[in-house]
Amino acid sequence: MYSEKVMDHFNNPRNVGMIPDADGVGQVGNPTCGDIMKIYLKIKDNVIEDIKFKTFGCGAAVATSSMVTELVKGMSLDEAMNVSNQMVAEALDGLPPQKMHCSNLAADALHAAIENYRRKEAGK
Amino acid sequence: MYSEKVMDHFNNPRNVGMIPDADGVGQVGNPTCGDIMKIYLKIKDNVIEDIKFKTFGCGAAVATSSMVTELVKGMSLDEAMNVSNQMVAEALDGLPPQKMHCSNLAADALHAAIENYRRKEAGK
Amino acid sequence: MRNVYFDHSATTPVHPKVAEEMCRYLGENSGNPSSFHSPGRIARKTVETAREKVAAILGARPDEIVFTAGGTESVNMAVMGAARARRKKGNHIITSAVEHQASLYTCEALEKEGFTLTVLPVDRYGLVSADQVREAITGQTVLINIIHAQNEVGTIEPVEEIGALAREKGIPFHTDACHSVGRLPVDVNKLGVDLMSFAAHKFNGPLGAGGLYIRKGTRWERLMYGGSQENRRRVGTENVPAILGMGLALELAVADMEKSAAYFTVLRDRLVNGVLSTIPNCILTGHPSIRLPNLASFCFEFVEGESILLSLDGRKIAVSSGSACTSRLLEPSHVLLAMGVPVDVAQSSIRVSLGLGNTEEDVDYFLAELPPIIERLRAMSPLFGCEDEECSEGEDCFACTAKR
Amino acid sequence: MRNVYFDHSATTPVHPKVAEEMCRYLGENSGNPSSFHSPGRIARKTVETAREKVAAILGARPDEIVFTAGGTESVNMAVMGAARARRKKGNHIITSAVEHQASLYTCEALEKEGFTLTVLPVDRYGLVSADQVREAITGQTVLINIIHAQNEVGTIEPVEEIGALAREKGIPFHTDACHSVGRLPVDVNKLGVDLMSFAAHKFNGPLGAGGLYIRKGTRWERLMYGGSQENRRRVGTENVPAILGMGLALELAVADMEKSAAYFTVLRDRLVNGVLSTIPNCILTGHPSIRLPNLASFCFEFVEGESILLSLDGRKIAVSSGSACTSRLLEPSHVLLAMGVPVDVAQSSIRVSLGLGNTEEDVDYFLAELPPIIERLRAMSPLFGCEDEECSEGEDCFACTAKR
Ligand SMILES: Cc1ncc(COP(=O)(O)O)c(C=O)c1O
Ligand SMILES: Cc1ncc(COP(=O)(O)O)c(C=O)c1O
Repeated sequence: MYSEKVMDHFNNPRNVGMIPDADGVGQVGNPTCGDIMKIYLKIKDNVIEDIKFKTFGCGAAVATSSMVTELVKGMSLDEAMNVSNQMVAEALDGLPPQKMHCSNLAADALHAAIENYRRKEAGK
Repeated sequence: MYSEKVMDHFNNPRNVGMIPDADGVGQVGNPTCGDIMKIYLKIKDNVIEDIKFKTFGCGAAVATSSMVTELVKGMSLDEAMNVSNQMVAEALDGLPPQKMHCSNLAADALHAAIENYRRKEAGK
Repeated sequence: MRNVYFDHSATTPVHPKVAEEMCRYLGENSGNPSSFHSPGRIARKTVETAREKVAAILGARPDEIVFTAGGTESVNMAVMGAARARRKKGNHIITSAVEHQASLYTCEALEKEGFTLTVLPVDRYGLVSADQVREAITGQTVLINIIHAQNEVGTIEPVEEIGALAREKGIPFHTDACHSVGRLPVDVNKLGVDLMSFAAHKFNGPLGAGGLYIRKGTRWERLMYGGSQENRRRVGTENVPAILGMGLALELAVADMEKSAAYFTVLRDRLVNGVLSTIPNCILTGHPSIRLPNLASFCFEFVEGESILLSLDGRKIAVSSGSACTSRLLEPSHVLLAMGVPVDVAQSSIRVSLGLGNTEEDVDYFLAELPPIIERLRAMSPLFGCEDEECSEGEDCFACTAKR
Repeated sequence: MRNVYFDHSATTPVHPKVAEEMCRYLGENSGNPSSFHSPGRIARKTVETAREKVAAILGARPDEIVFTAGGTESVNMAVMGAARARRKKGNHIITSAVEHQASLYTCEALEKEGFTLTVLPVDRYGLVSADQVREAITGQTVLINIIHAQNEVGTIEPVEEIGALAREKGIPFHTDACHSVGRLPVDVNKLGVDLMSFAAHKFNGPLGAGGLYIRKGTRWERLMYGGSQENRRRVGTENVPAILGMGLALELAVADMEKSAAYFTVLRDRLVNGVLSTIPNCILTGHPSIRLPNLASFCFEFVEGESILLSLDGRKIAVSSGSACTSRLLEPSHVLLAMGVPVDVAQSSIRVSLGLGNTEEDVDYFLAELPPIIERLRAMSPLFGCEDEECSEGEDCFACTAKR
């Protein structure tokens, strides 16, 4: 069902946790839909210096969350905004079809966190 | 499917053949319905002295024909008229349900032969 | 590492004696039961012997047992066949909110054909009541369709009571007995059912063999057309080795039933007590006592079921999250929702189902492995314990708002 | 006494390698393919590997292959599913007079739902012509349903031509390929079919496994409801060992196809020539050359088929009289009648079908045993040679009036 990479990221998720004084926080999903992904960002000079995630969801949800954090760590915010759910899925050697649309939302959570950061910055 | 008795009568049918100068001949069925049974009788003093059959049909058709000849040989005509298809089937330890109504006509052939004899007698 | 199969409600290993018999048959005979020659007659005899066995065990007549390819086919045949055959008498079907998908979606399909459904609610244990059935009956009711032992939570429905009611009212009654046949004493007359579905692979028989009991005299319409097999009620060359296997498997299951029910009850209770006493925010779903001896189903709040399943699988423990054939994969179990379990809690369900070969050691291994898994997943969950003491997200933080 | 199985068209023995694989699987894994844990994933992989094999062999895409429980189910799904899905477009079905019961009765059932049937006649060899199909097409035609290799007489229908026509007209085309898949090269694109049915037990695979090819994009409605197996096209837990067996059996059959076709052709011709040259009043039915390599079907005038079958069985030779699943047991074959064989002659049919394990010695044994049997039964037949030279029965004596 799941690729080896998915299982690896599920079993050994990278960057799990939260950043207490995060510069940006993004969250997608809600408890009733089955998957919730929350991304915390630490930004320095428009670059993602640190990123952590918390996820409630299936194997795909955990793996995509983990993968997205690994992909974008060190990226500029603009670069990170270009990372799509599709790219995350590909980096994991694909996801089962029924998981593609529902549990592949980690990039959305990332984008929400970046927007949260930008809103806060703009509001400063 | 078939009982051992049916198979015995099918494999070793009693009284196969014809009686050239039969006193009565009875036949039921026709080539299009699948089973034809023909019974030849030799009658003496209202008793079945000899009986032979020819049958075109399935295992049940052959076995019931054989069985009826064995059952009625030596019987009076009145007794023989009381032998029913059901009794023939029972004497064979039963027949498969789908054969009960279609291939269990040997007693009918017998009765036809007796009637044929009686008609001839009456016409004499 | 131990290898623990705790998903016997999804499918069971074939009993070694059954596998042996089937393999022996495969090597020895290859007749079609419809053929009149010796190999055909051996095949026919094999099928009919199995039918007699199954019928005797279930309190039925052999000609009331139809062999099918599995539980789903039996249920479809039962529900569609009984409802459609009474189309002219009425168009109302009574069913429950805790049916297996096979019943649920078949009833929904019949709705599109013009039938109306009453889907009875259940209490928090998943129980339907006979009184509810009584109240739901109208002059148009042509079928009552209630599962016997619920497949996700193990609750046993009051089928006897409903059966008595159905007979009183003269309404045909189907029960999906896929999880009771082979595990509980099941007698079609005691239950008062007119139709009953079961599947061999749920009681250590083979895949590819199911059964449908149709009480003599029940008006019923078939689903498929072809040869004259199974009295034309289920056409197509019979799966002889599978039918042979089903007969033997049921015989073995029934011979051993009391002993194994007692055994599994002990194991299950040990497991349930172990889980509930070591893991906080965990609930046992289904009825606490009116339940299958071999099944326990839990919700572990704040973590999602599949992630528990995969983590246990990493420790070579096979369980299921809800039912194995959940069709709307990402939706929470309709059964748990019907029992009033909140949606987010329903997402966290795990079903543990015991069976042939399981031991106390398996249970203890499970009890040792589960807690750290739940802990690890909860630590990862945005729903569980906000780590930010000065969290400023307010309503947006599920962990802050979630009940602890 | 030799033991000769000459009824491979009814069902075949499972290839020893296939039986071995299935039994190995039975002992090793017991997962449900819908389960996410390791045993479930092994089961899933087993099913999908088989699907890829089968698809590749038939020139299809894996997602175009649906696993079923057998030929009858596939045919029912194909015919009902394709016709009903187009109900709004039209209500006309074209089929032939030489279909298997599964097609025949399914089409008749659809007639009761409001479809109209054109049942195409065949020539004396059992052949339908593409021209007839063309002429039968109306604006209402929603399905063409023509068997590939006829199961009683072995004639191979011009499916390629009909397929080309169907594609030209944009009408979905189903072929019942139960007797061609595994025996002849079959490629869904070369044949131009949109739906195709086949059954493992006809090519030394197990009972309980069938397949339905549904071309991508074909509008189609399912027959049963339940879980999400087979993309919801065929629900119910997959019969994993049987599917595994089907994949392997097809692979073995195809690897060996040319060689075994040549081998069976030689055996069959030896048999046909032997029968025709030693037994008078005997005809070979079906097309003399456009036919299955392994099947020969005869009519032995003046004797009835079942009695030949039983007599041969007494010599441990298994053949069939017509088809194994003749539903209207005592009616003569609709196939032979459609070919213009007189009713009484049709009653005398015997089908000999060769397969795995058959040898020249088997054929010679058959050729030695058959003539005395026919002779004995003819001597018993009231249709054959009236022994009364002065017979006075006239018209009443069938033997006198029958052509000799
Ligand atoms: C041409 C044809 N179609 C369909 C079937 C039905 O297959 P099954 O018996 O596997 O359901 C058969 C075999 O009996 C057949 O010969
Ligand atoms: C209650 C219930 N009914 C029906 C079924 C369907 O059985 P099968 O998968 O054998 O078609 C199952 C098993 O999945 C079940 O649990």
